[in-house]
Amino acid sequence: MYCVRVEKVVKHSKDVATIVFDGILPSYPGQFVMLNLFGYEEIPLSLSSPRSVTVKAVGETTRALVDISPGALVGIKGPMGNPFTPAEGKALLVAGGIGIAPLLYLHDYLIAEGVEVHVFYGARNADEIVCLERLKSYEVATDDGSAGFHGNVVELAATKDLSSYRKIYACGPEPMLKALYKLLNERELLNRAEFSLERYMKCGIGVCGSCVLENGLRVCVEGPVFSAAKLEW
Amino acid sequence: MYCVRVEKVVKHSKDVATIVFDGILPSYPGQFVMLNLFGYEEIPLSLSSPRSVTVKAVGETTRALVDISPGALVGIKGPMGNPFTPAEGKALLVAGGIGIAPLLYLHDYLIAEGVEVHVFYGARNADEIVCLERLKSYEVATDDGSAGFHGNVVELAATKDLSSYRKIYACGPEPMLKALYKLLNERELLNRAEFSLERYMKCGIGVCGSCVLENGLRVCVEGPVFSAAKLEW
Amino acid sequence: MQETKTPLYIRGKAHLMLEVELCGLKMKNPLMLASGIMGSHVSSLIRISRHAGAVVAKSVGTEPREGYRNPVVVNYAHGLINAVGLSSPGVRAFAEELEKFRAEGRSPLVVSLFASTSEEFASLTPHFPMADAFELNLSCPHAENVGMAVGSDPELVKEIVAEVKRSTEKPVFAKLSPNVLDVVEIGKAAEEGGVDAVVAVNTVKGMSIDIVSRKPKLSNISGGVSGEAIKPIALKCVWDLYKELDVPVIGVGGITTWKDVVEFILAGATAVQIGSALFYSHRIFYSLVESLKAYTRSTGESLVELVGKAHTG
Amino acid sequence: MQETKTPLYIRGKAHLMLEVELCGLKMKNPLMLASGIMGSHVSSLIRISRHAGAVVAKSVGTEPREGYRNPVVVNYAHGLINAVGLSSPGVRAFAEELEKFRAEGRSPLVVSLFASTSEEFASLTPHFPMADAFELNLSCPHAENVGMAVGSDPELVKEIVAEVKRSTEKPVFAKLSPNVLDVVEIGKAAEEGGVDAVVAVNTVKGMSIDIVSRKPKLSNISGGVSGEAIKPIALKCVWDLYKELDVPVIGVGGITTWKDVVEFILAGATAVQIGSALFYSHRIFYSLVESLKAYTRSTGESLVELVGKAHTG
Repeated sequence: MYCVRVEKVVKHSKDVATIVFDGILPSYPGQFVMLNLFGYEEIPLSLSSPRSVTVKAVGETTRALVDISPGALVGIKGPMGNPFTPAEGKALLVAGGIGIAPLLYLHDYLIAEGVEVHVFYGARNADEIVCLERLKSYEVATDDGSAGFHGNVVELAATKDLSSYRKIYACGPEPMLKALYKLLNERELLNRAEFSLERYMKCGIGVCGSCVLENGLRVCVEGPVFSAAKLEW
Repeated sequence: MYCVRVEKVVKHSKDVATIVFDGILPSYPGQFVMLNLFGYEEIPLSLSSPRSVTVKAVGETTRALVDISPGALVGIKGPMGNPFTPAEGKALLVAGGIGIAPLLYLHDYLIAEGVEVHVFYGARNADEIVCLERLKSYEVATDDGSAGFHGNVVELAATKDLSSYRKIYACGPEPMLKALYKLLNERELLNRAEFSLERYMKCGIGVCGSCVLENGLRVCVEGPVFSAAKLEW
Repeated sequence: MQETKTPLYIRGKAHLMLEVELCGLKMKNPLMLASGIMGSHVSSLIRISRHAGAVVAKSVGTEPREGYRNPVVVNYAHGLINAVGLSSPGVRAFAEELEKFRAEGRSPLVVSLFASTSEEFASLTPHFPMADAFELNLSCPHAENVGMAVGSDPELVKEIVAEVKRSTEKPVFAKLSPNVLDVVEIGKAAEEGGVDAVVAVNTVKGMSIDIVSRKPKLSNISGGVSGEAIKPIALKCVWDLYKELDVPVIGVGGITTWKDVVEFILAGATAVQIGSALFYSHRIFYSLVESLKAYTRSTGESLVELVGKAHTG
Repeated sequence: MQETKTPLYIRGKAHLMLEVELCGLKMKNPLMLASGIMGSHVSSLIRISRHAGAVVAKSVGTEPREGYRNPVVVNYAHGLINAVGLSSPGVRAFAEELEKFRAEGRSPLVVSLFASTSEEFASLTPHFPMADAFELNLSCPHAENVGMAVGSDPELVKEIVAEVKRSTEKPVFAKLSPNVLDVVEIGKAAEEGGVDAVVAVNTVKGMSIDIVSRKPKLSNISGGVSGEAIKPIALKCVWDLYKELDVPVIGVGGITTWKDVVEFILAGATAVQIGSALFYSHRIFYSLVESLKAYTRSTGESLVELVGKAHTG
């Protein structure tokens, strides 16, 4: 563990903020850090850029982190985990809720690499949609129809021809990923897809076993990004 | 510590042998190893080539080592210590007794580098002169006059013009080195000289402090090769 | 011990070179997954059992237990320091979790138990019909009333082992702590209680402080050191226990390479446990097995022939 | 503690940032040479005293003692293992050796003593008029009848300290072993005996085996582990002793970088000892001093202000 200082906090909404560090963490999109909020807990967070995490307040620690003041020190382990693998040509990013975080990093990375990137971004309502200004080409879906497509993001994807995307990257709640898995399986596109998974995680470095999947693999070491085709869902 | 196997034992006399290992130890001339003769002791020995030590039986352990059988395993730490620094042009090697060991390695090394090497090699008597066949250009001195110059090796050196040697390397008993120091000091050649020193040594890695000199430096780490000019004798 | 000098691999029995029988457990190799590592879910235990000679599940007690807040593990250049705090779903839920091992596990399953009293220890064994053996955690260095708290008193250790032995016919191992004046004293107590093997050692008490935030890195302040740093410490315990005890010794502490495995076996370990090394490689069991096969081929000796060899060598 | 908030270096007193007073010893920095390292000859002690805040000589007993056969030290990737066996020229010869320190030493000299009884300990102090303090070796893990053999019994520790205190007016430090169930118990006993400071810790019992020759690497079979490997173990002892004792704690065990020094000070060490790190660099004291100066300049706090800060932080 080492310390970094919080340089800036960008509040996207009451519950979602991007915490910008005072230095770059050498990393690839899809990797995560174990962030230790002193006095609270150490939690896994996907990087939303080489120098930030984007967090939603869902518990005591994430609440405190969203409300953190610039200048505060936080402990960092990592960046760790397997990143997304790069694409060529056209790429699709499918985000559900705060699952947008690692995809923001991937988005910028792919654009810089000259990839043509499109994003499907779903959330419960318009208020939960954040950082749209960073995205070059996107369509939004909301469960309540308060913005964009009325329905979830997989339903949105189902209305489209996905065959032109050489790579499909997704991050979001597991039910969403499972629905997307089914859709891509039907369209025979599963081998183009990479999913970033979440599990309750303690150590983050592969020893405690908290985050193992049904296949015995660890989200923190063998993941968090997995080839969708290998998930046996 | 790691193990090497004795490949060959070359007996030069009843009491002096070269123990050849079954592999090369990456090293420079002047470096030593801590050799652990299992069942006996671990002792410091100068390398006489990248794959050998040349030993004189003076105690229980060295006696057993001189009489070791090919195929036996010995423990090795190192090579360690500061080596001789290379010369250009003409170099003089001054050896006293078993002090020839590191100078044999240096001799071959310098010859390979195109240096013109001459050796003054002194011993108590002709029986103690070994490995002459490895030397390209040499003069021998014996205390009893049984071979070469009658007298010690520094007395031999004193009869010569030493000013043409760009480097003077010496190894041997401390009284010999002190006499040589005096001679070179008188001739104002001290800054061309490097001496390899011996001290009772235990750990060989700089922590036990057994081998420290009067100036507080350790033979095993700051030596065994020292610039003669820095010795303050 | 092999009577004949013809190496097993020449007689087409290369796989036998690593085989070991430990208190009646037939193991394909002497490498066991150490308790606490990857041992909370049956899925990882099953996966690891493909290559490991045996797997030890994470310690379980009578009741669910949350463990400490994160951070519970920190790594440093020479190993790990952890204070997970014996987090566990409790005996019922964990027994259910492990049930699947019966059908899919590929090597013996050892269930690790923690408790505060001998009765509590003994009450746990009937819950685990799928277990091939039990390991008593007498050595966790950072939990109250359990682990070392019960494992540093020889009389209590003897009583616990005896009580557990009465509760089950399966082999019982006692996992010992190095944080005592004399590990042999505790090992002997376990032996007097009827233990089938001792496991040496659990982690060494330690901690780490972050100098920027000026706070201990673990939420529990201190924890147990594991990994390569403690290998010489564990090896010394194995050496001493092998010398003084009659029961087999299972070595654990910093074993990372095949050379470490051989070193522990030479010191007297019949089997070894691998824990922190999974931090470096999740294929550690596979790669150790392949390396050990190559090693036994090169020497022509099976691993069981090497147990304790450095004592007589 | 500094009352003013203007950093010392701004007030032209940069050298004060590292200064520490330890039981009346004025030290230019908190870095002490640990006993047993480079401490047999006065020439190396003098040389090291140029940069070290204090030096501790190698332990000396009443009689000359040869120590173990070589090999007495082995290194591994994470530290050293040694069993030198308290080799010593004996009290008379060593007192003579150290005499020269009086004129040429540049920092306080601590003389380390080993003995089997309190009387024997006390008989040694009058021989060393050049000593500024004494350190009692209650913790060497690999010698018979001395070191840990006398240092793991609280009653005996208390008695030894009390007896030595009666023999000298100089400060007396007790060097403790981590190879006990509870280092604080021993520390408290030393405190009750009137010790001026405790030194934590000596080496941890350990060993290493060469897998080719299949023999222990040390002639004594086992020895004590030092170096980076044991840093978390030593730090935990320092933390606990600082919390429970009133006397200053001197930290030792694996300190290699300036960060380690700060870590030990934050844990509660008033001073620290450096030993195995001399294996990595003979300029270690010089480079640590320069690094610590830079660190104190960056934070604006003197090192004494940091003692124990991680407890309250």
